Amino acid sequence: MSLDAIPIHVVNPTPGESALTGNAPPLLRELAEQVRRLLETGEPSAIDLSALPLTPADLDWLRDRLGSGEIAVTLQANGESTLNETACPGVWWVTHHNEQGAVTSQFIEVAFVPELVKAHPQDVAIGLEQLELSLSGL
Amino acid sequence: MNELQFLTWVRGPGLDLAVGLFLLGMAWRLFEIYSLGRKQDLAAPRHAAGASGLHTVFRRSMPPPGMLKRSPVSYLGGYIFHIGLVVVVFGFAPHILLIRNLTGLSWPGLPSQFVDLAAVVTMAAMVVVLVDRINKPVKRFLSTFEDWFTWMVTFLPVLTGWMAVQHLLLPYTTMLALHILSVEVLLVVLPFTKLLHVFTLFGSRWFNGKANAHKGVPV
Amino acid sequence: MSASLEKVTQTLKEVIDAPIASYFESCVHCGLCAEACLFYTETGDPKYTPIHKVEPLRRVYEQEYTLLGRLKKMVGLSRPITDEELDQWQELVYDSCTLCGRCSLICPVGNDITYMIRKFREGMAVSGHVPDGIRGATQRTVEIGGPMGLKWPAVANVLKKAEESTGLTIPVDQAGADYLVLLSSMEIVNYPEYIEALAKIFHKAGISFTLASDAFEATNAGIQIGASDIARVIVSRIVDAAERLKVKYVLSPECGHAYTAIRWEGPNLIGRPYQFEVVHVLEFLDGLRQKGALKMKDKFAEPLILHDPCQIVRRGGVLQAPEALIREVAENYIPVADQQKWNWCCGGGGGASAIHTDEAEALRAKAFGVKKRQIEAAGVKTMVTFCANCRIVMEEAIDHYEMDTKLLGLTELLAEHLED
Amino acid sequence: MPGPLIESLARQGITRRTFLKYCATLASMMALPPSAGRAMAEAMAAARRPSVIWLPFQECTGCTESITRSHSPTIEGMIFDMISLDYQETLMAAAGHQAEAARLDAMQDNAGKYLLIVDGSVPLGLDGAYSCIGGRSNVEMLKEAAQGAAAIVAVGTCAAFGGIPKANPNPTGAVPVSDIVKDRPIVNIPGCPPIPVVMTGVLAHYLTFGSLPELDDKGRPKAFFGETIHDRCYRRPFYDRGKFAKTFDDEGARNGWCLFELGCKGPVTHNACATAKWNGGTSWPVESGHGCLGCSEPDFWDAGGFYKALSVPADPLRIAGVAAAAGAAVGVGLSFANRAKKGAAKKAHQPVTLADLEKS
Repeated sequence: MSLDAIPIHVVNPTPGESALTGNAPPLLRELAEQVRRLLETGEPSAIDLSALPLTPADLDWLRDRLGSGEIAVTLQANGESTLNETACPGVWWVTHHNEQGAVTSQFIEVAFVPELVKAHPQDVAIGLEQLELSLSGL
Repeated sequence: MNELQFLTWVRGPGLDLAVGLFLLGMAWRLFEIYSLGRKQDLAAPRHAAGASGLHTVFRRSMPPPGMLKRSPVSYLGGYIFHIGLVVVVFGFAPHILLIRNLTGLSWPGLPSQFVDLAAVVTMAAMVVVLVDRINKPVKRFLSTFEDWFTWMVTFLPVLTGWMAVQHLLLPYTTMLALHILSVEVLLVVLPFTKLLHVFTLFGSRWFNGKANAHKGVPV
Repeated sequence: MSASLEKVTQTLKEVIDAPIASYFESCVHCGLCAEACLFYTETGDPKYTPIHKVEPLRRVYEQEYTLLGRLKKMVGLSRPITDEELDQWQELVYDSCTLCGRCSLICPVGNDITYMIRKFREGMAVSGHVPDGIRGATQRTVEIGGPMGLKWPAVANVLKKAEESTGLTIPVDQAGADYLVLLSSMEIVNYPEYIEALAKIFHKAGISFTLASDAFEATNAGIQIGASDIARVIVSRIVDAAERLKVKYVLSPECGHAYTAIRWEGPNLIGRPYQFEVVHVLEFLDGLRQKGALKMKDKFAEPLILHDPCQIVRRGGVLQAPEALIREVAENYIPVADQQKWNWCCGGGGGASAIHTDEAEALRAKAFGVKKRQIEAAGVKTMVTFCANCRIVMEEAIDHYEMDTKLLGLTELLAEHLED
Repeated sequence: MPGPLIESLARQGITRRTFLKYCATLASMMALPPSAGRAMAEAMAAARRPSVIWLPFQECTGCTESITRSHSPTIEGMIFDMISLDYQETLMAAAGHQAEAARLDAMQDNAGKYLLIVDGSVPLGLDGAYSCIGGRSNVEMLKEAAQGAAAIVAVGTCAAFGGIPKANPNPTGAVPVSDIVKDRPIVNIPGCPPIPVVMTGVLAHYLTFGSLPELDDKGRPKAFFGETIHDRCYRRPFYDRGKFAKTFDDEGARNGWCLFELGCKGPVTHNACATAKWNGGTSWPVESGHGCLGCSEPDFWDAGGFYKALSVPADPLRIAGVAAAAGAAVGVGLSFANRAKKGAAKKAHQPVTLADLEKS
């Protein structure tokens, strides 16, 4: 039996007016500040979208403003994660899903490369070991 | 006692006690007041259109000519806070649920945003009325402890109810419990203070209207 | 408790009834009644707030007839009334209340404060907390026959003069007449034209009337002072005469409280309905007008306003007749803003005009301010009324303010312009 | 002692990125700034495993079930790899004397440093005889274990607030941990059962920062218990519009309207169900059509009935009718007294004469 078979469903109380709360525009301003800081000091930062009172309409509005860039990274780690560059280079839209496909957290990350994309030195070292191991077999 | 126990107490034994004391007080007071009786008017009556006890019960809700201008704060403030109280008390869905539970009567509720606005307007009007009572020589002159006390007892349920809904100052549970408690205090003191006018004003208007209607004067 | 206080509480215990209880319980101290009272509006002194004038009555009610009040009295939360307090309240209950009834029309919870004051006066009267002026008037009414000490020979004299000037006979003690005509002392002394006017109208209409030599006085100081037992003695004279002469109607004169006394309080004082009807002279005249029996030869040309006496209009129910009649006789009638049942008192009703202390007279003059503004706003030089007491109170005030306003009695005005 | 956590995770096929992602989500749920996610990952990856002793008292094992049998067996369970769970009756292989010996050893070896987790309430009736382990009463064991604990985590409503065992009439004299231990920091993680991520969040916080998260006045982590179910409920707009399901199978119920009138305790219940959800984010009670029972609040069992709306009387009015009758009786009594008094005054009436008008 699928979930849809259960005759309980939620009708949006206000179809079509999943209204903008006005919380999104200040975020853009904060982002601009963070991008400026990235350029000046190289310090990355992030905004936790799930911690803010944003409606789906707000998120759509934000996504619309930021647009989409050239790079889209997909990470398969205990559910899918997407790290998409926006039209503004250095600003990344990061969405984590769990194994059931539900969004568990969502961030806008300001960095040259998102933290999660970078390889950790320790992991690189392990990778090198493996590489050397396979070299030695040649 | 934690706040949920507090809430459960005010919803349970507290409410029972308060409603009990209210009913006891009301029965006692109404008998006490209206059993004093009155003499039949032996003068030959004069009849006039619009003159009767019932007419006066309704007519007295409108400001007499010229009075709105003379005492705008009393009338406008009074209207706003009385109507506001009616909206908040009888329009808020949880209140209707309580009334349905106690009496079986029910009607559709108003949107909570509207009730919320009404509560704020009511409180503002009550504050204005209070300031007016402090400022106006006549009102100040007439005021006794009871006047300040009953203002407070009426204001607190609105304030606590609004603060509970708005999640202000205290956790919702505590605020809700305080809200219900303040209403219980209101219920208990109502029969024994000027708040009784909620009921006796109908009697008073009717007596006045009837006595004057006997003379053919619509008052 | 002193003997006099004992009397006060005993009496108040008798008069407190369900309406009074309901009124006190309903009062929310909103103070709007003050705005209805000319003694407050003209002085701005909060002590003249009508509901405050019955404060001792409230305490007696609370202490005698409510359980909580009895407990409060026991533990000292509710003070018993004192003689000094009643002395203090005498001014509030008599000097500064004319029983005009305006507050009773305005109270938002519907309290009939005038009714309460009338009842409170019962207690004040039995304990002697009454102004000398009203006490004197009451004594004269009981002992001599009228508040001004007028005796029948003097009245007969006035009647004779009226007969001479009109050439009509004025019947006295004539059994079987339709109307028993009552007069007020003030009319007899100050406005005998009223009698002439009335005689003319009766003769013209062909309606029989009579005066009673033992009941010519319509006024009743007993109800003003608030002593029902005395009021009963006074009103009984009229009832006895009317029933002895077997008249169909008793005609109440142009006097406010006389109308209230004979029309509304009388049957309740004697404890039974009358065997006759009481008609106010304006009702009588309006009846004639409606039948077409009141024809004017010409009209009074100058602009004028009407003063509605409280006890006849607001408290008496003669609402429509005065305006209908004034429109009949006046070419330039100007309605005022607060008229008919909303009219403002002359300042001297309810016995107040009988109080001649300096303070009371100064207060009355001050209270006249509201009428003065009405006259000035209308820009008229003539004011018509139909209560001899209102008329004399306002004449005094007009003198006091040195205004050039002329006051006329309505009946008299009608008679003057009546078709010959 | 095994090596750093990250290595054992790697051995189980959990990559660093998976762990980072988990920490980012965890930090988000705990309302920590985004940078804390990385700090957590760093700290936990390198953490030494603290000793944890888990004491089960008067409980139903639901809490253990909830936490260990989380829907996704990987990460939530992994957190337990960060700790050295030295005693957990339900999970441990040892039994009997061996188990008790393990507990005592852990307590001795890590005195003052171990974390004590308790689930279940502590019965005090009959000197604690209602619940014993190895012949020793819960209260005795708790006092003993608490002495050497760095902090205590009371898992589940029973341990935190007494829960169902403490419900009226509380036959065993059950009390929460905080009634007995007064001198150790206690974190309450109420819920029947509690949400697994809250448990892991507290552990992660402890491992990362070496301290307990910020708590409210009831000792609950503010990050998870700061708001009510009602505040975060997706059905809240229906409440605001006055649209309520009146029964469990009416149109309103089918349309997912607010369950307030069906007794939902969401407005007075502090928990994270509405945001964290259950079973790997599948659903939660209100989403599946049932009102919140308020299970994470103290004394929720005795809060006036699960199916009674908060604004209706918790109990039927019992004295109202009697009171009205009594009031009427008092009123009638007073009426007679008043009328008698008035009658007497009338009877004693002396006709008022002119002489009375003079002041005596």
